[in-house]
Amino acid sequence: MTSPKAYSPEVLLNIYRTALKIRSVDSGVRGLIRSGNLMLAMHPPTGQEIIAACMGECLEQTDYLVTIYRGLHDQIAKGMPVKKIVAEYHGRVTGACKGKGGPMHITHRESGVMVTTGVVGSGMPIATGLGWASQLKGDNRVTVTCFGDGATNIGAFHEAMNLAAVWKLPVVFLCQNNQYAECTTYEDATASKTIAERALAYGENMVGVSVDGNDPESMFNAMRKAVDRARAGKGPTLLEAKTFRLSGHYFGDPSPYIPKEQMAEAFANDPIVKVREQVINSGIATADELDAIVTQFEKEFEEAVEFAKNSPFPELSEVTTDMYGVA
Amino acid sequence: MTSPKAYSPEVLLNIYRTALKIRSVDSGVRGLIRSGNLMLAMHPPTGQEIIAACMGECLEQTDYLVTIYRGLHDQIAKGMPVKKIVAEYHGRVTGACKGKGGPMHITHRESGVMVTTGVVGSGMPIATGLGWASQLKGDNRVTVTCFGDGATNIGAFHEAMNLAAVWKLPVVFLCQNNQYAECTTYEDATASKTIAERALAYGENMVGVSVDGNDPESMFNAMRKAVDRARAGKGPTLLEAKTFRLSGHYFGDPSPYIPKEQMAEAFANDPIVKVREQVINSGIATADELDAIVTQFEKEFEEAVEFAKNSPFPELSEVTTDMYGVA
Amino acid sequence: MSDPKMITFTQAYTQALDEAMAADPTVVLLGEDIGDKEGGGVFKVTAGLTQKYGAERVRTTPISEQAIIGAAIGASLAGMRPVAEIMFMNFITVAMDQVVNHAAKLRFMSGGQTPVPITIRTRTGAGTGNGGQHSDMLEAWFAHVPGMKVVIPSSPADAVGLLRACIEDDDPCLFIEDGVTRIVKGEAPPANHKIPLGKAHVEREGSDVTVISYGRPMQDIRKIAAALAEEGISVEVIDLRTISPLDTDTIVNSVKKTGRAVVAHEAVRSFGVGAEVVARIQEFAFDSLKSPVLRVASKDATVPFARTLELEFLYKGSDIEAAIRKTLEEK
Amino acid sequence: MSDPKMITFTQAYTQALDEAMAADPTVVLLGEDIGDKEGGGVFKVTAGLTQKYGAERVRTTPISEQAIIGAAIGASLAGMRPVAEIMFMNFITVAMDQVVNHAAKLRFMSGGQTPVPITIRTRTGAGTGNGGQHSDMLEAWFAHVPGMKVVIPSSPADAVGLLRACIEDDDPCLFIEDGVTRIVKGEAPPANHKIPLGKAHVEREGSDVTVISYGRPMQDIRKIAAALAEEGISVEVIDLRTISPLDTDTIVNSVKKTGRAVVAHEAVRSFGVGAEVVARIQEFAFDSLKSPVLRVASKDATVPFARTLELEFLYKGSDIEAAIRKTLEEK
Ligand SMILES: Cc1ncc(C[n+]2csc(CCOP(=O)(O)OP(=O)(O)O)c2C)c(N)n1
Ligand SMILES: Cc1ncc(C[n+]2csc(CCOP(=O)(O)OP(=O)(O)O)c2C)c(N)n1
Ligand SMILES: [Mg+2]
Ligand SMILES: [Mg+2]
Repeated sequence: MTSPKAYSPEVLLNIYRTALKIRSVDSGVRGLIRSGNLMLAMHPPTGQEIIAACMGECLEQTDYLVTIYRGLHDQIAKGMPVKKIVAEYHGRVTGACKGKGGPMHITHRESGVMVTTGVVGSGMPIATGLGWASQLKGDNRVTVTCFGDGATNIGAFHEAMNLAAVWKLPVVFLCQNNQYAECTTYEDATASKTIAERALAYGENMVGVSVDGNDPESMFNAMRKAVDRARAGKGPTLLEAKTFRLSGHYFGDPSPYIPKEQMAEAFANDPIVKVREQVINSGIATADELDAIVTQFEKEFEEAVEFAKNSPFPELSEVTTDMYGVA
Repeated sequence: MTSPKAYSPEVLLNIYRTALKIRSVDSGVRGLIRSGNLMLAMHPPTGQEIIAACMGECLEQTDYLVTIYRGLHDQIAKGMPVKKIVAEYHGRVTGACKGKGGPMHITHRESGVMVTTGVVGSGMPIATGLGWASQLKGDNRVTVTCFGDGATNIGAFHEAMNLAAVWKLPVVFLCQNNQYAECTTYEDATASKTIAERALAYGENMVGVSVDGNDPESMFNAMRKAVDRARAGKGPTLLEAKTFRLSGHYFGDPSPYIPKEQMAEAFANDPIVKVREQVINSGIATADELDAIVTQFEKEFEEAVEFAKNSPFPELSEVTTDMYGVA
Repeated sequence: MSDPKMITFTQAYTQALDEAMAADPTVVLLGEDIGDKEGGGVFKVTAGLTQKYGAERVRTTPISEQAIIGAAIGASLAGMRPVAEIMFMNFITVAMDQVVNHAAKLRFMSGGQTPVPITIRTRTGAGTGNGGQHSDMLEAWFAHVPGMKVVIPSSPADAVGLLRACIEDDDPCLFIEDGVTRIVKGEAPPANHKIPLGKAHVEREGSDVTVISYGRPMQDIRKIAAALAEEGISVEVIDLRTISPLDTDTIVNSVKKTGRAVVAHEAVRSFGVGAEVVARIQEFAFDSLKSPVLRVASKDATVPFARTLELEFLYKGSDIEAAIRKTLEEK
Repeated sequence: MSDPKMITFTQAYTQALDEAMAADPTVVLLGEDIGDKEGGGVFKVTAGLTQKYGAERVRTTPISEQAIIGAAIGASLAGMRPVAEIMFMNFITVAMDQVVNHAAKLRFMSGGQTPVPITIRTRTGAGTGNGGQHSDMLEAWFAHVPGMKVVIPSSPADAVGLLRACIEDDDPCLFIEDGVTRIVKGEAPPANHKIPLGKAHVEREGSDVTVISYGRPMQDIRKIAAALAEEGISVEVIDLRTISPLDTDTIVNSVKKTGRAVVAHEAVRSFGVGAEVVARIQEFAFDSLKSPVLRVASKDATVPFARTLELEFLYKGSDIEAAIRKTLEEK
């Protein structure tokens, strides 16, 4: 166990550093698309960085992550090398999946990034299986499965939650409630007031918690508790992290369905700006130090892009490898 | 509206009469199978008659029912002619579905029996659609969808409940909790303490209620309330009716997985016996009158069997009718 | 005469829905993000319809594909004609039970009491860099389910006519839209254009070889047939339009005439629609066949992400041309 | 020598699971009602295994097919070899997303990092009066999904060997059991019997006509071939064993020799496995074919309930014999 137990200024700085890293890659990729240097269907995690950073801070490298198409932040927070992601986005053989998966299907075993799915809700049943394996082996690993608010309306969510509760699996269900499912508001699709209260349908083994996901302290503490609970064999948690998607559903989506004021307010509360103040106020780092970190991440991103661009495309024969192949 | 508003001895007698009818058909069919006169995969509703009878008592003919393989009681309570069911069981052209559906797939439009499904959970989404149509047309109909305790663990349940709540549909979700899903106990498969509390995951539009389904008064009152609520456009109800399956999962299942004492206790509480006392005590009917009713139903069943046996089998060409057909 | 009006596939779908809703008040739409409040659908097919027909008839749903198809079925049993949108075809996998065990079977199992007049619109196709979970062509599955009708248009005008026919049909219809060519244009059809289901369309008559296809490859085939005509090779081109029920007669009669055939589709080769077409041709036109019927299809693989691989995966127009030439080589 | 031991199909499945669990501690089972507490599964295949290997390795699940397959996938990513039971094949429709979009694709999409060594056992077949929602043969769907292996045994001994091979295989395997013949007996195989996947089995050599099939119809075909041999008709019989990947070579080489072929399966005819077999034969053995390859299959319909209709729906042994004779008539 190397992840920190209690919240502290050091933890805050770690979280913020990870959030900055995520933002730099996110902005960088969006920049590449905008400038026509990369063709990509991308679902930006903009505004959801603190959640992922807190998650990463509470996990071990050996823990498992199952995430979704909007997963860049989760993957980085779980420790994936940026260049593996960027090269994958470029469809190069040096990418995490040799260019075969793409942004919606990132896997990186070494970092514990086991599945990224493009199908809403489908990661959750798979996460129960990873948790089941840990329970069988007694290997003390925790599985986190990330998904959105909209995903809690699909059947797979329900089946996975029930199974995890009945089998008391070491799984954290991390719902990143960004208030929209594509273009549909939370209220128009989701009958419950909060996501956390959906835990009530799964008895005592399942705990439901709702926090401000953009606040590092609340988010870290809730995540810490959920992870500890899972690791101690006490059962799963449904952790609702409230946030906002500071972007369209996909990059390029003009989001006409989001009221202008709501968007403006959300931008005014951009966690990257807000938490910067917290970090500086805590005295753990100065503005200059933070700027230096940003510069460093920007440089790393540029290097990752160079790495990707200089990497070869996969051999065409890769189309029929990594499967049994039907000749 | 012709169904009675308030519980009364007359209502009790109606309920009991329907329950007796169900039991007589149920016993009759089991007798035919036992004696080798009918080959059938049958899922007896034995012990669950009062629930269905109360449901029937609260519905209009024009209301819709969606039920499951264990649906004989529901179909009779909804008003299906017994001979249509018995002829279908015999695979005759005079059966409800011309012998093409069979016991797990009974439809009878005139009685509002819209779907009987053999797939666990699948009736619920269809019921939301029937409810949606009623809402669109303003035709004041209510849809009841029946299912078991085990069915509340499948994804379709969750999706249908959420949709019904968000759209405030006139649907009653009637869970007949007989404590077993095939051979698996409630506790081994279902994380929540009660089924009714699962309603908590669907906000204010959805109400959850749990009652003793074998007690006519509680069951009638709960059903009445749920149906009235739906008809008034106030939204769906998840109504859990607690009961016990006085039979194996299918006829012929020796149920080694049910503890002997549990089975013995359940038989001691057979609602057909218990409610008989209630009826007699209420003064609405004498023992002799009830016996006469039973005799009458037994006769009707025999007539239905005769009708079925004297009916022709469907033409072989029926294999490719009632579908577009691919010649 | 002025140039005919040109419309995109997307406009064609919208036109069909619009006309159907105008003509029949029982036509209702449901699906994720389809309402005007949500911007009229991710692909904008339903944009403007809420304004025209009201939010009651254009219902945005939660992300609940089982409930979407189930609700469509239920509403159809009560006399509506719902058109359900499944955003990408790969997501219909979560609703297969409703489609296969219920929509396709309820009419049969009820002995004819309850037809299920629903239309399921969905979208798919490789070539947009979406990778393995957003690109599959799964029409062969549904064609293997008796009771389902499966329809794929190859031009905007056909899209209008076939979608209208699906909506009016009493059987459950799966209507598959191509994601790659959605802004390709074609001539607009007249108002209330309807094309009968179950009939293949001989688009071009020819005498040397029959090419049978549907959907996106038709756009390649039209060009190839025209180019080969210049060389004196006469290609008969058949657009299936309806995959199931399959119009055996039109196919077989053509091959009896030409003696040679190529079947092309985007779906992966093995166990695809092409196999069924070949099987029927060889059974019913055996004596006329001068060379083996060839299939052109995408490779038996998961759709890869990298552009280079995605192109390598996909069937190619040049494969179709090569197959045509190959059938002509023998004898 | 004493008579060989005879076992039923059901006993064969149990034997394979038992041997696999004994040989490899990562083999775990999950499914509805499968534990001894629940009586060892509705079909008793897993009876006794809890007692032998513990309730940790034999897990009864809620009725949650998506979670069952998802949990199997997840556990397999973490190094287990789960065997999931889907009680009836029609219920796999609710889990198609997990099977198709995930199990079949994760190895490919991860660039080889995460194979999914799961086995899905399921049971189906018409003939038991269960009607439309418990009887479908859907193997063609899965064969059309690159990445999936699809296996159907035709004897208890093959059942043991093929199921063992599925469990040891690194790809997701769908293993389909026939519900009608589950108590039919055959010779027991020796301990630890394994049969390689992807290879068809020439069960009987012959020179006049090749009959290709798998699963239940093989039991008809064996008798028919023996009876025809008495008449001097020499039938070569191929049992596919693995439907996908399909062993083209064995099929094609046989038909090159015999010049005639019949393909038989229980699934409905159109867009079924038979079509693919025909398509490959006519492509690769065209010049050898003396008559059209004929297909025998069940009718394109929902499986009806009434016994009379169910029999009318089903393929028949006599259809197979008639098809064989018909292929021999021509030329
Ligand atoms: C089963 C399924 N249905 C529909 C989609 C299309 N889709 C992709 S993302 C999305 C919205 C998901 O919303 P949410 O769960 O809140 O996650 P977010 O995108 O907001 O992070 C939808 C409907 C899908 N990928 N899978
Ligand atoms: C999707 C699906 N999975 C499994 C089955 C097999 N099966 C039939 S009935 C049943 C148990 C259902 O239990 P419950 O919902 O409690 O209803 P009950 O039979 O007790 O009335 C199961 C697992 C099925 N029919 N459908
Ligand atoms: Mg969201
Ligand atoms: Mg039950």
